[in-house]
Amino acid sequence: MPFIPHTSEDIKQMLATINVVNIQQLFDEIPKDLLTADLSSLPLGVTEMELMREMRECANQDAGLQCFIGAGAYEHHIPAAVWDIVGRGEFMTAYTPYQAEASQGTLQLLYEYQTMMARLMDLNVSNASLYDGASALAEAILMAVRIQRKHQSHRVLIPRTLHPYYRQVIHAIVSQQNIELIEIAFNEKTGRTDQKALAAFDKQEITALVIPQPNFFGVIEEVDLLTDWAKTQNAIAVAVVNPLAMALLKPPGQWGKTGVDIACGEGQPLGVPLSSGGPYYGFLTCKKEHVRQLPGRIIGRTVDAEGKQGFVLTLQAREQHIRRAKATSNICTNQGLLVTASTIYMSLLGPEGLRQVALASHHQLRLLKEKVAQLADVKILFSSPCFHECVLQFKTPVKKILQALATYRIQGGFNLQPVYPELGECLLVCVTETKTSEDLEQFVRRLREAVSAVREVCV
Amino acid sequence: MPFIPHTSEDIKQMLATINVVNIQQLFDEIPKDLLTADLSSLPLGVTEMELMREMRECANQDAGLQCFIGAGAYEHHIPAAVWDIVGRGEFMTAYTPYQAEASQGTLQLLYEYQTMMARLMDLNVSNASLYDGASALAEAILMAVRIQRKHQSHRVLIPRTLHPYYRQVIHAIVSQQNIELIEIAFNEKTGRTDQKALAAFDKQEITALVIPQPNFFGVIEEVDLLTDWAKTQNAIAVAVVNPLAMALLKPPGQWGKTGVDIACGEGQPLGVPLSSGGPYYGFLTCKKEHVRQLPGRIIGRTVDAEGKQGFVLTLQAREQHIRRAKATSNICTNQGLLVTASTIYMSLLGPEGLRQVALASHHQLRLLKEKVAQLADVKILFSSPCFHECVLQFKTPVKKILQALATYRIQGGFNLQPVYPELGECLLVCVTETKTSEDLEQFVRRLREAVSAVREVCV
Amino acid sequence: MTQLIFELSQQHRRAASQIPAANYDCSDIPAEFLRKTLPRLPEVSELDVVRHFTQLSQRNFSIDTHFYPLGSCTMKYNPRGVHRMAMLEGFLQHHPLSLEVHSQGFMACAYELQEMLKAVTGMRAVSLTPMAGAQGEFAGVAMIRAYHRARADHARDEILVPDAAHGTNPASAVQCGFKVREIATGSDGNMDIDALRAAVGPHTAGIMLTNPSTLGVFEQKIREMSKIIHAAGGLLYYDGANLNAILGKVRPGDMGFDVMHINLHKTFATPHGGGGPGGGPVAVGERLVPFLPVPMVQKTADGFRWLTETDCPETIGRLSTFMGNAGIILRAYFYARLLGREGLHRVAEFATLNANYLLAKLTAAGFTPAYVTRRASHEFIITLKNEAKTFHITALDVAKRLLDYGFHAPTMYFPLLIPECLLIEPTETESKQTLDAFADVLIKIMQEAKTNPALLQTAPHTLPVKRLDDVKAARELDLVYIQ
Amino acid sequence: MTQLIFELSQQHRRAASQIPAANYDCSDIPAEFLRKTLPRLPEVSELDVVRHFTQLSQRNFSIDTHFYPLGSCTMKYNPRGVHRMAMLEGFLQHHPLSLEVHSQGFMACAYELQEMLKAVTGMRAVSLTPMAGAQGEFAGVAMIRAYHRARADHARDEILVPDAAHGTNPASAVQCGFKVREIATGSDGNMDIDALRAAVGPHTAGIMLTNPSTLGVFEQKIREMSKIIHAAGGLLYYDGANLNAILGKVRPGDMGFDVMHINLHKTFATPHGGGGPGGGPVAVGERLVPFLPVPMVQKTADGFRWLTETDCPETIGRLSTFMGNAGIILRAYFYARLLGREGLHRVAEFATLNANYLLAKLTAAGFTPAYVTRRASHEFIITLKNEAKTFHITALDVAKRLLDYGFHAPTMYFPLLIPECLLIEPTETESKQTLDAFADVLIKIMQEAKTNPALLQTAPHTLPVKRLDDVKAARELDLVYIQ
Ligand SMILES: Cc1ncc(COP(=O)(O)O)c(C=O)c1O
Ligand SMILES: Cc1ncc(COP(=O)(O)O)c(C=O)c1O
Repeated sequence: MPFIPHTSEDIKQMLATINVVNIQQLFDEIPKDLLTADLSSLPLGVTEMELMREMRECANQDAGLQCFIGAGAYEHHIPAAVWDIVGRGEFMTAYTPYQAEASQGTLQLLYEYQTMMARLMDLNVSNASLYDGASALAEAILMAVRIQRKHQSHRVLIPRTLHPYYRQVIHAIVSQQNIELIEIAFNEKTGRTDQKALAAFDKQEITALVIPQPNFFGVIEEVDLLTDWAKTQNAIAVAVVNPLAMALLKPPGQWGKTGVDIACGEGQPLGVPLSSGGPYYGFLTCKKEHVRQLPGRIIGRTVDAEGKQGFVLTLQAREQHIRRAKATSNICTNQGLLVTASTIYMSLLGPEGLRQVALASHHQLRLLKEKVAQLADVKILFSSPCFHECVLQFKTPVKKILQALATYRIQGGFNLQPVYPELGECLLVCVTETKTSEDLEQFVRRLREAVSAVREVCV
Repeated sequence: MPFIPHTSEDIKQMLATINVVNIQQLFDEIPKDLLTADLSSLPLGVTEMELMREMRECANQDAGLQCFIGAGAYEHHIPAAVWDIVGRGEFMTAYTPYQAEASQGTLQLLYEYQTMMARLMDLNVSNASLYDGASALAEAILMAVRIQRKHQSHRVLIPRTLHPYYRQVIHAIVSQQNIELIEIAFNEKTGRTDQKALAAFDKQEITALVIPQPNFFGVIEEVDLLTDWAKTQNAIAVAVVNPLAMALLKPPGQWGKTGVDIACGEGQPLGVPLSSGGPYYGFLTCKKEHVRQLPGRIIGRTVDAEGKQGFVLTLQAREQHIRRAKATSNICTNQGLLVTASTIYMSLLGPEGLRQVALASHHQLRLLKEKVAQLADVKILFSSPCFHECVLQFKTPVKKILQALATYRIQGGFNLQPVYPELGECLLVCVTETKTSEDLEQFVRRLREAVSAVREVCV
Repeated sequence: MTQLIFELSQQHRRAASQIPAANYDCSDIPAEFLRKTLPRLPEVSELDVVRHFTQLSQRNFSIDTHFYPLGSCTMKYNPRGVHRMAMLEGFLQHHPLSLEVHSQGFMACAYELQEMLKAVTGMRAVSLTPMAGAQGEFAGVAMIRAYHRARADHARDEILVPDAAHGTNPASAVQCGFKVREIATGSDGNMDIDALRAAVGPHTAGIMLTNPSTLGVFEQKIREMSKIIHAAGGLLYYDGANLNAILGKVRPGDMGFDVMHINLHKTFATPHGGGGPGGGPVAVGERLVPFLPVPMVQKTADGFRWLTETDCPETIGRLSTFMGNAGIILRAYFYARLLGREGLHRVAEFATLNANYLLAKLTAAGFTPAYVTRRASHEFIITLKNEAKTFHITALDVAKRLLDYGFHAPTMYFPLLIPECLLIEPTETESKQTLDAFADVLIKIMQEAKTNPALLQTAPHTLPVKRLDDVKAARELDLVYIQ
Repeated sequence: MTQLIFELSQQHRRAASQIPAANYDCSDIPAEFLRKTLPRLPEVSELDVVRHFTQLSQRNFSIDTHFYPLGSCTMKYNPRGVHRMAMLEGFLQHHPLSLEVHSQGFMACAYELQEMLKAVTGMRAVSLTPMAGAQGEFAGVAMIRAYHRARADHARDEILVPDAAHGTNPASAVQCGFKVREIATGSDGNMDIDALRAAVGPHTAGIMLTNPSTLGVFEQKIREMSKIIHAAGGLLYYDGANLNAILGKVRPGDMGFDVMHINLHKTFATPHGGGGPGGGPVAVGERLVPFLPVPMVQKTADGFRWLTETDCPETIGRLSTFMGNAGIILRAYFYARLLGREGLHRVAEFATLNANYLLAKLTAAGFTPAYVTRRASHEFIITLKNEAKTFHITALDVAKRLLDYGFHAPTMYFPLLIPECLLIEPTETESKQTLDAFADVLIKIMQEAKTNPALLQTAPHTLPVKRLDDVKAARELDLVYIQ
């Protein structure tokens, strides 16, 4: 019996102790007509050896590709030490640290994480994780709504340069609560949020303005202007950033004259593998004055009975298991193990390492842009500086180009056509520090071939 | 500076403390004309990311093959738990447990290993590992020589059915010490050690007889007869066995009327990956009366100052670091981590699991033999029962057949031609529990194709 | 040893093997957008990092090191092989936005898990995207809301929950815009049916239940309750946290539930990671199928494809950027495959055997079960209210003292309605010998309570820290390290 | 917690996921060859195994958890990335007898390591097969023997070793059939040259040395010694255990050595695994090239090929079944690549800096260095003979007390000629801050020796066990568990 240790002798003795004749009798309080489960449609159990082999073959189907897709999930080198330590049973197989004295390892690590993330964002406090970047933004908006609870109605401005899936997620989550999400257009030249579109809301009651950096197109937004606009409106400024980029770009705590109120985003770039989209984690940081509206678990440093430093879950009165219906969020299980990975990753890379990874990614993207600029029938869409992604525009269907690249085992990027039809046939391409100059050359060579192959078919 | 933590501030302070002006000064006792090293021919350092990518590509060259080679190194399924635990820093990055109180983990594990190995062999004691199977056999022979120190000269009988590389290794090691190794022929029908060849030594002074089980051809030797013959000669009976096979076959402690004196072999089948041939480990077990001649480290159970159970390295007076020139062996660093793997492997598999793995391997080999028996131009060479390897004889060069199989990414077996030219064109094939019936069918189909392809070329 | 990583930091120290070395240019980015000073992350060596975090890890209890009978959390063995499979390169390096042709491996696994979850729940369809139980609850309640709206039934603004419910239930309902009404529990641990009847009406959107309940007993009148709710026009939500108790025996769909979540990190043995990640797939009956969150995986003649908003126009939408905790989905699938149809129902059987055995032993030793007349499900509650009064100790004291003996404490003070309670869930993967040792220690601790209560009141004594000051932590907030 | 795995065993318990399930037949094997009863291995569950061995691991000091200044052992950081690379499937599942076309990946790495080792040693050729230092010594001395024999110089039956030499040196010489003569050390830590002159002769096959010596100082007259030995017709063996001290600075080949081994598990950072595995490649000068052990890797225009007995008819032969500890060879190669030419010589520089810094600190604090006038190499010796007399403590007591403070003890009582000595080797991967903390603790322990020597004499106090009884262990042998 896989994972069940009972011998028949054990079972005999246990049944005798309980004073029943068989295990079935233990279910005698359940109405008979409910004992109807039927698993006969499921496969028989297999051994680890058999399944490992099957899954090796299964996984191999999707392996061995060069990846130029970004769009919210980024391939970076993860030092071996990170997951070697994360995978240690003591981290991996512990529950939430409810018994603080028996969980000082996890708790201290989370305290260290909170400190690192607050410093990276240049804000005062951080929680211990939310589900992912998109849901963290939804929680940030709900948080802004709670901070602005005196507002008559809740209108939140969302730039169209925000990741389209983030927009879908926040819609699914916050629209249950009578919050209006208003889309802000972007400038078609720069790919940045249009200041003029914002001006339409001057002097109106706005609960919050969401500010992505870099935005979905990889473009660097004018975050100072946006933040200052929000602050003059008394709107909460909510930054949603790539945390790795913050080693290079100005952090949210320094945007505009005052810095933002809340910064959140996807933690995946910091040591978390792509893994088909998850588990990742959402981070959420804010100014000190908002800490009691911060959702999710928070770790605090305290002392033990002898005055020795120790760590506990704190401010639990915000949480569902104490406050129930009045909690700041329903979140319980979070993404602790991924935060463990990020904490180790950030420690290994350090300030300079993180900056170098960001710089290398940026630099390699520039190299790619230079090479692509020489291709016929491919246009680099926006004029603004980018972090490590950019938009390429084609004259033929992106879908076909991607299929052509796939034959060379290259994943060419994310097809923007379905989500931004107004841009025509566009591709979002990402380059990180994992790509060498030869990789880029190979990519551009294949892209040229793909473009001309598709052109021939389409003409 | 990879793996060197010193900041320039640290270096400054340290030099000041030592009272030197620079690091170079610390080498001032070395004659200048010796400071000649020149590393300019070596490549520049690379980052983990760069090297990981290069090595991934390097390793991939040799990956993705179906392996039917055995010949002393066997592919078995290793449960994931084994190396997850072996790889824990506390096991992997500890030194030899010289400070017992700070090494109870390793020491207790080794004591458990000794117990398991002694039980598997049905002998009384075990050491804590030697380098590998072949060198363990050399040590076993030297041990026999020490036990028989009253003998005039030392003659050791070595069956030709012993692994040819083992024969080479023991020759390289023990021949330095005036020990004569005498080869014993095998019966060409059965593939077993020829009792008649042994009879030639009846009543002579023989130091030891080596008895392989199964032998290099995969054939099950008549170990009872061989052991009894050795005992009547007053020769030390040295078993060299596949430890996994001992879950199915009679263990050395039960061979003949008295059991053998010494049993040794290659530990690799018990949870150690193929890894291009190493690191593996040699095991060595013996009867109680020979314990003081046992080379290598031995762990003993004792008590601490409060009477609590604990473990230490014991009988160190046998070892080189105490006894120096008079030690039982020069071995110091052994193969501790591999024994760690085996201990976990044996614990996970348990008595029945180990037996099932052995049985499955045997059973799948039988299946293969049945299928091969139907092929034209392929003969199953020996009539005796085999464990999980057997010899196939061809009419065309094995070398060519292996090359043909390689085009299907099949590693067909070990070519016996160079080491047993007397057998003609022979191939040693191995099947373990990792091979499914479909694998076998595929192998036989490809073998048929290979045989006929080679025949056409050769005809 | 308890130094913070920041205290190890030395200016300019670094792990050079991890840092791209070249001199990169970012002159194309105007200075106003750039960070002026480096973020104050720790500056340490690779050895510092490995040593620090390895040492930290050792300051944790975990399944891999300790018995962990944390009620409601199903802390069972997390098979190592499952973890290894999820770490296979083809899964680990797979981008979520890869073309479908480059995603067939992952999608096959996800699809098969969908099918398996349908079979064990008795539901019509499954979406795997919710990232934990609470998000599954949110998705479920959002579907209930969408259902009523689709029928233009706008008056239904109330969700019922038992008073014993887990805090996520009311919190999720509120996050979906509902009011919450609590229903009392009867003295036998079943819900008070009269209270339920009194509560339902045209404002009832639905009820959230778990069965067996958080009280560790099977809600026997579940069919009747389902009739009452359905008759009132409401729907039934099943909180799958306790699915381990009935896996392969009873199907929520057959009990009358319309929607549920499954905690993969409980029933399906994915490791809890010191707080997460988990997985909270939702399963629904016929009526709610159109509203399931996207994406889901569909099987076609040409392979697997994603179902998105375009295919499911009535979906409540997308709950995560991509498709939820994909790696957890893989792990749950592998676990289910290892167990297979003959293994899955044994989970419930042996989890129940273990709970009832431990309950019987403790009862025989004089402990007070919360519900004397009832069978335990996969977990059970003992109340220490008598001991608390007599010896001036609390359930918390007992919990802390257990840590000294190398056992993780059971869940304390939940559900709230049982005073001084411990909710004990041994799970099926623990042996009789471990349960015996645990019972022996609990009995010994009661002995200590009698002879030396201070030993409990000041516990733990053998851990890296003594009892921690929660009050100070909340009053004098210290949430980030200030140098 | 200290239960043996056998004590956890319950008849018929098993880890079912690991056991092939089918009913297999072995009726073709006559019963006389079959095992009659199952071997009495532990019968435990997968969780039992994971928990037991995880707990055991926590009862160890290691580099990943503790500073480990074990002299002569070079306990430096073992990079995790190196381990990960060696575990790549193409390396891990590669059969040693694969065809050469299926072995090019591994062979490329082995070949390049051969080349790198040639460069750092200043030797002409390298064989990677010896599986540890001691086997390297055996191979080296066997080559010396083969060399003399090839010249029909049969009188040479003696190998010289310094009295400070590691025990493996004399043991290896004996295993090669030589007699061993010890040469005394002078008061400055250099070998007594007159004693050496007196000892050499036509019976001298060679000498085994390490430089810097096991006394932690550089043998300054090495050129002169080499002349003496060579003039007498003998050869010089270099024990590479201390190569870390001179890596990239001094080459043994240039000092006059004819043959040497390299401890990959020391200088090249492969993890020591609680006792092994290691790697002991041998490098030789011109004269010994024909005798190198096989197999080696050769580079040809068509790729890499194995050199075996056929190619090297004078080889001393094969020392391991296949090609030695291949996985360790890979790890050493990866490590060398990460460091590169600019990193390898820094190893010696910073190992030397650390040793001299710690020596300076300890000397300033009143400790007695074994050789006051000498620079430390990568390690150094302090002698506690004064403290031992004054406070009635021993080097052992100090070592055990260090464990209480979370530091692994230095090597004790080696070399034998220095009384009450500690041989301290910090390695280059430890930081100044760690060395400072270690020095502070040693100073504190000396304070304790003054005020409360019992604290040392009965140490350790904070580990899972108190001081263990070695005498009982050796007298009342308990080497396997008897139920
Ligand atoms: C009864 C019950 N319901 C719901 C939940 C919430 O699940 P999750 O933590 O996965 O969000 C839990 C988990 O603690 C629970 O025990
Ligand atoms: C000076 C010296 N020589 C030789 C050896 C033997 O090396 P190994 O343990 O690798 O056999 C050692 C190792 O302890 C040593 O320190």
